[in-house]
Amino acid sequence: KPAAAPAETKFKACQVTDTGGIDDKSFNATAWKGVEDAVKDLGIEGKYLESQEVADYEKNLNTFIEDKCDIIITVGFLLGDGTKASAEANPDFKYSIVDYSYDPVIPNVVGQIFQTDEAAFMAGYLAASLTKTGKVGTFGGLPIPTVTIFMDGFARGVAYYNEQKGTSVEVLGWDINNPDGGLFTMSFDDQTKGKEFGTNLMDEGADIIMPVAGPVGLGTAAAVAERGNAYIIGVDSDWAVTNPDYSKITLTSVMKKMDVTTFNVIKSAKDGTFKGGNIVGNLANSGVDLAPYHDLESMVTSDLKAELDAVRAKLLDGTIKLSDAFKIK
Amino acid sequence: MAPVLELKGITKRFPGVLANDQVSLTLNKGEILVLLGENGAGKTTLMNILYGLYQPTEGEIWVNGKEIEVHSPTDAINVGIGMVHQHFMLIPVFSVTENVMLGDETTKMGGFLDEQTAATKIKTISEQYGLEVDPSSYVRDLPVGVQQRVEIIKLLYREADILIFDEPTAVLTPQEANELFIIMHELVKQGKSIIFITHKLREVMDVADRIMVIRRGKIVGETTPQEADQEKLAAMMVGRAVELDVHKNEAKPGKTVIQISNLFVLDQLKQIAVDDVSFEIKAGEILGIAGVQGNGQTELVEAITGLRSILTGKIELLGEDIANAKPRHITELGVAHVPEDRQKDGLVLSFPIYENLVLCTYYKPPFAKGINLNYPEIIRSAQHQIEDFDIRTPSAQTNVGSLSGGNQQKVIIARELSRPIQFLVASQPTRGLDVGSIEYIHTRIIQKRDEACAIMLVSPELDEIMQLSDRIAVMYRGKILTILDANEVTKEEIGLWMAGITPDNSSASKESIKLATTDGVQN
Amino acid sequence: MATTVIQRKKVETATPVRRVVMGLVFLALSMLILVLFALKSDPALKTTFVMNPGGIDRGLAPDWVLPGFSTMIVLTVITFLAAVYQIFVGFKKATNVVLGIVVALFIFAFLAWAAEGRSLNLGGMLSGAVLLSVPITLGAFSGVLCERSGVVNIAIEGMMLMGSMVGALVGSVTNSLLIGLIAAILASVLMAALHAVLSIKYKINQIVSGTVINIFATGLTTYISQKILQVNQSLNNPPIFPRLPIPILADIPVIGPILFNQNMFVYAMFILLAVLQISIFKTRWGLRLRAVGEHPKAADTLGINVIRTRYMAVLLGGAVAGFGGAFFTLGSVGRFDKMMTAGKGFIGLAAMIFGNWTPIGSFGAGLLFGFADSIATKLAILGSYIPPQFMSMAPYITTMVVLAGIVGRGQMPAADGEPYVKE
Amino acid sequence: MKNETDKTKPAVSIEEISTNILASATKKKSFWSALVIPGLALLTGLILGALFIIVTSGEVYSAFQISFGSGLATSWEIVSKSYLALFQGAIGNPAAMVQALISGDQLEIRRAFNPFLESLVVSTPYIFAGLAVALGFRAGLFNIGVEGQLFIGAAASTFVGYSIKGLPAIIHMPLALLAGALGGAFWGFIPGWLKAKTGGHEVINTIMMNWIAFRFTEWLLTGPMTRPDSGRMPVSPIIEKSAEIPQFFKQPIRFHLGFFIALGAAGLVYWLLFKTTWGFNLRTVGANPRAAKYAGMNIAKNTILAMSLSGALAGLAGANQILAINRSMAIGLSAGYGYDSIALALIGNSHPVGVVLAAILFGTLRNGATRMMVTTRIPIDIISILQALILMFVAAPAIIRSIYRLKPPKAEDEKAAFVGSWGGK
Ligand SMILES: Nc1ncnc2c1ncn2[C@@H]1O[C@H](COP(=O)(O)OP(=O)(O)OP(=O)(O)O)[C@@H](O)[C@H]1O
Ligand SMILES: Nc1ncnc2c1ncn2[C@@H]1O[C@H](COP(=O)(O)OP(=O)(O)OP(=O)(O)O)[C@@H](O)[C@H]1O
Ligand SMILES: [Mg+2]
Ligand SMILES: [Mg+2]
Repeated sequence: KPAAAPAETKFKACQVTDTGGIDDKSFNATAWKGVEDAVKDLGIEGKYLESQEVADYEKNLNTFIEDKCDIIITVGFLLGDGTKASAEANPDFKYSIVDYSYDPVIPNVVGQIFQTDEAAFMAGYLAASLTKTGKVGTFGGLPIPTVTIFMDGFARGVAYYNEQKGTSVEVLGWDINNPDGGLFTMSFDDQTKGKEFGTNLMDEGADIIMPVAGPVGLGTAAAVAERGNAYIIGVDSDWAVTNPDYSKITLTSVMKKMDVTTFNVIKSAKDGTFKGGNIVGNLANSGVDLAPYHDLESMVTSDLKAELDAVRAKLLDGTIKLSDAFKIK
Repeated sequence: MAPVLELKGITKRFPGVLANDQVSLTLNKGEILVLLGENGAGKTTLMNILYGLYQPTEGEIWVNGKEIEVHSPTDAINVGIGMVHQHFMLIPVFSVTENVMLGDETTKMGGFLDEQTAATKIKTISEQYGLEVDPSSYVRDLPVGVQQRVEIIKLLYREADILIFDEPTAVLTPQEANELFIIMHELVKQGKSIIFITHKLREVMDVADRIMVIRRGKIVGETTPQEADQEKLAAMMVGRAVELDVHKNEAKPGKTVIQISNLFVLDQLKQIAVDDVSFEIKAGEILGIAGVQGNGQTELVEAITGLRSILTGKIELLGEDIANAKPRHITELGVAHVPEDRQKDGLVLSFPIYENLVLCTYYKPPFAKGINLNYPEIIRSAQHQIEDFDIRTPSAQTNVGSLSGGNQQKVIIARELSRPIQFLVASQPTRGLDVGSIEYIHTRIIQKRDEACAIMLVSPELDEIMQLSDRIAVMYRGKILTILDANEVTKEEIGLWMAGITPDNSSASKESIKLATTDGVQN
Repeated sequence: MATTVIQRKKVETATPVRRVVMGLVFLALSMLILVLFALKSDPALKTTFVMNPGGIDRGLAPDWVLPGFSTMIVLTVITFLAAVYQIFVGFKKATNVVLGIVVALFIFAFLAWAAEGRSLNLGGMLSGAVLLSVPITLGAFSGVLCERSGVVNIAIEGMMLMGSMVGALVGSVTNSLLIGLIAAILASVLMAALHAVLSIKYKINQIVSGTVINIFATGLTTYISQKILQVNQSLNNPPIFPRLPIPILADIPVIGPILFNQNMFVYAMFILLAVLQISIFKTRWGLRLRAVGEHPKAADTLGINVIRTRYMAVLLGGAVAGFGGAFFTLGSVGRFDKMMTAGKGFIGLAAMIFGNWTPIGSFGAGLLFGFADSIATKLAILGSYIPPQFMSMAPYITTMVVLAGIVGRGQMPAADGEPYVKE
Repeated sequence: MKNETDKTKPAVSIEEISTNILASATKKKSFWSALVIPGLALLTGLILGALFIIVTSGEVYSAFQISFGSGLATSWEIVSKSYLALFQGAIGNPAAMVQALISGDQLEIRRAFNPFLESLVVSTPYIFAGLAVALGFRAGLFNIGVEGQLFIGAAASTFVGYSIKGLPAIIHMPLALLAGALGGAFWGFIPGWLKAKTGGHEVINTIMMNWIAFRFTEWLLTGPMTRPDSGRMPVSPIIEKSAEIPQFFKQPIRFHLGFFIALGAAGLVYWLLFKTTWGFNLRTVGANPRAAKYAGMNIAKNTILAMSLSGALAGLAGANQILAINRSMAIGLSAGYGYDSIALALIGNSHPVGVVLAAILFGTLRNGATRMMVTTRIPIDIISILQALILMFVAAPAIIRSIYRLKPPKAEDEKAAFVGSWGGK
């Protein structure tokens, strides 16, 4: 029987999830992947605590303080207040929060934020150029900024394509002129709802769909796989890798590389190079990006790839402007 | 020839109660054996053992000379035993056919109900024994008398030869009871044998071939109607001499307490239930409302006590119009109400006695101070009433649900009579009770009358109406047909009125008789 | 033959007030069609209703192209006439039916307006409504079975959750739809058996027992999901029941694609509907079941085994709930995630009560719910200015309004919830 | 019993009355014997939970492959480690407590004694929510809508908490609590009113109202109540200091006044239900509506009142979480208090004292599970399994009695006040 390693000596990275839980197929899971990567590559110890409700955040943070964790990873804007309070009360501890930032910065917290709409824009452009029906679709889990930033970037990518090509590809589920509307499942659990939405979008003619609702999107993938003739665009991670069953219908994914940034923060803490502040993941630093096309590589012609590269360049140099509402300062 | 049924040394012990103690009896073919006993004597228990609902602690059951084991009703049914239970075992939302065939269904195509065939069989049975009933009607729509026929048909449908009737007349009107006796005689004529349970002495004298008296679980004697009279039976049953007649003084009517004029009331189905009713009751007199159940008495009582809104008309209590007033307001004006269905309307079974005793007065001093209940006072007063009204209970804390029926009724009587009242509405106040309890409650009601209270007594029991009332109003199809002086009228006359027959047009209303007595008229 | 009930005079019930109020409701709806839709629509535009759900190639029907403005004017006139008739004469007993029709016309006008100048897949919407109603209806059937025998079942959610988890797990391990489905049913039956033992044998309050099951199933499925299914994707990857067009029937235009080109669960729902409705009300088994739920003592005196009947009913109810649970994983998305029944069991419970403890009523309630849900989704896709949170309240509000407005007090089995004590 | 009946006159003295009252108050049982069944239920639940943990642990299987002994050893190790963590997380680590006291370090002492106090913190919303369900049961109503009422109450108290500025705490905090109660009451009032006026079933309507409440608060949080500059994150502004329910100790102890407010609410509910005319009305309407009508009580009014009061208690659960702990409202407000509270009310026999005890049990278990999750990675959902088992054993003591071969009780205990089915009768 393997003897338990002397835990005290190990560097400890500890994650507090938000109420989505560790298996949310979204930021909690992706950040946790960063911790697990660090466990593998850096030989540290990784722990997590799930929160079932808002009141658990403070308690879970306290538990990790008592546990003397070397770095505490929190996930999501819901933990914003809690992380700040805990960091200020425990200046000797190091923190990093995913999807949130502080202004002014807190010296012992690294905020990880993502200009996701840049990558989503490219996904929109790609979708617009590949649709056969002239309609693409998207929907979200809840109408919150971390979700709608995907939808908005996606829709702007389509609009840009229309502008360039004089086409009129339609986006179902999000209207950049009506940010109060949009199509939402109002749940990150109800996969049958994801399936229903996927079916509905296809019924209305969409043949490329980007679901931004964690595991609910897998319901959409099931709908698409069942019907055929349509594709999905994954979000957060590379779905062709994380959900290989659906790799045949996954055109690409809008990756938000929280695992990479989390890994890097842990590494810096272990190396002693940790420095509070905000890190922004964007196209420029590959913190957000389009995933490879994998099985569907053949659909994307080299001309289209070239066009996408041009779009990327314009996003990078600021020629293409995205919504101010989502702009990270 | 062996008797059709023999019980030998049956003993049944419930935790703490010896319900049957070495009971032996025999039933011969074609006879009506009456099992007479007070409430709680153990009659139902004995029959439930015979019918397989309870297992005896000791004893043997022999049918047609063979010992049998009865572990469930199925066993009993198989040897030809059938039972009409004290509380009807009918399902209100089922049709007559469904109720009758249940458990012994005729089916077609392997499992589908064949109601047609069953209905035909029911028709045949009802013609053979004169048990008229419409197989397709729903039981909930039937008057109790007809429901009872359905119960009997259930037995005959299963070809039972030994029929047990457990207090079948408790819920019947005199006419319906007479009907039943005719049917029973018809049954024995056709070779059935009957055990008939009752504690109504008059009935015993009318129908019995043989009488067995049971007291506290033991058979205390056997006799026949020829050898015994009512006084003797009562003494055997109770174990002491019982006063069967009610003694009361001449009424001294005072001022008018309640005056009802041209009252119309609707029932649930928005049909006219009380049809242009007018009467008055004076202080110190009892007005009996006679009538077959279902002729609007329930709605009349509910209208007077504020439980049902009226269509038009006037109800004046001491000059104040209380039509459509709130029940509480009416109560506060000094009206007491003993409801028809004590368990459903009059009591909260899961509450202790002391809370039930203040159900109508809990919010007033001395029981409440502001919104605080004064429990010490409530319990003290309950203790008094338990003593005053002879409520037999281990304590005031006992839940009313675990009291016997008679004592439950006494709780209601205690509550209603022990506050200052001007007007008492008593609806079937002695339903289902034994002689002892009836005697007690009757005395109380008379006593209240003599204290100058106006009393409206609603009862389908003609005996009760005759004994207590000073004047008798007969209610028929929502109308008060007549109001008679109790001293100048005979039971037979009232019976005719109840059937809707007015003395001058008796020949013209044959049709009405049918409707009124709610049964296919036999004679 | 003699009448058995004392005859009483019937008094006119429909008070003129109610008649006029209903009429005014009709009138209001009519005016709303005029003001909200007709007057705001562009007479030049047409609305296209696509009658074929996507991905279907049989039983196709041509699109239905309507001139939006004229349609709405016609609808205004029809509803206006209904209102006038109701106010001055009254539809009497048919009032509720007419109300339903007027509301349906209103919704239709709304759709015609919302999709003006565009197209809307009406076939898809209806087919979606049917699909959405499946788990709700199956849940309600489970409830009907249990409660008709006198055992309250608030554990439908827990049983379905259990079924969906085990279905996914076993379906993945065996890679067999059939075994997965059977396992789902058995798992739920096991929960039902616990419910039965607790409430029939131990006679504990049936709400308590149901609550035990719900909490237990939630905890167990989440626990197993987290500890086993999520860390090992190959254990959470069952096959899915494919779409299964029924020959001939699937070729009927409009109806075919909506009703006869679905997956097995939809057909099973219809078959169960027929089987349950008939067997509960027309067979010996059903008669005894209902007797036990109405008056167990009476049933007992007639030699019916109350206890056994109740066990059977609860176990069958469990099987139906497990089947409904399997819909989520094996019939829909092909994987399990925690809490994935998302309250459908509770809505099924509501549908059962709403449907007056009958299979047909439950189905109607389930369909109503699915329909409201489906319309809300459609409108959100078309782009509506109503916030999405309010759109998704539609099914809940519809249920409450219908419950308050049309359906009166239900007739539940008289002995529902009461343990049977023999001695 | 029959002997009693034969007495000609039940002569009863005042002494007998008072002993009767006392006897029924203490249920003729000593305090400890009343705890036997719940105690054994807890024990049995834990044993079954342990079996469950073993069965679902991969390590155990591999250990059993080595040898039976090592399998047993591993099983024991996993279970003991888990339950030790559960205990330490829920109550505390006695050794650490002693050590902290010796060291005299304030922070260490607070940390050592925190687990126990934290359990009470977690119990607090359970108390409110359990009372809400229990009150409904007593009035014959099955309120499945506690969760939604909790959300609305939280939203209302949050709004009062942040939007009103400059009030003294002595006014602001109670005002915010009151707002929570009113919010919940309003959400309970609607199904109550519908039941009274249209006969619409409260079970259906409260289920529907839950969903509507979730959607509605989501809308509030991304719209009218969103935190300025947050980019419309579904988080409200932080409440004013003056609206906070004060905590008694410094960080990390979160123990707060809310716990005592909850106890106060339990006392109030007890008084209301069992000592006042209002409670008498509610209980009568719940136990027998027809008798209530006969007694001149207004059934509609009492139904509405009961649902509103139940909603108010649920609203207080939400307000408590906001004002004492969260200090702002966000989605993910509740860990299912509304649903767990049904179990709570049932375990507590719908009696306020029972509810408080059951709530503390639930809170303690859930609090301890956090530490168990960190040390052993056992999913926190094990707690639900334990809760279900305990509820089952408490509700069916016959099972416990047959396991432990206890004597059956002399007389059936007082029946609990529940809604047996759909409350339609
Ligand atoms: N299930 C039971 N458990 C315990 N005691 C019982 C039970 N059933 C009846 N008893 C007791 O047995 C005795 C006989 O009851 P039984 O019902 O047989 O009387 P009865 O003669 O039919 O009276 P009634 O005239 O009221 O119908 C009663 O004292 C009652 O207390
Ligand atoms: N099933 C039962 N279980 C326990 N006790 C019972 C049961 N049935 C009846 N009893 C008890 O038996 C006693 C007598 O009940 P029963 O209804 O037979 O009274 P009774 O003799 O008919 O009285 P009354 O003349 O007042 O109607 C009551 O004290 C009641 O508590
Ligand atoms: Mg009796
Ligand atoms: Mg009897």
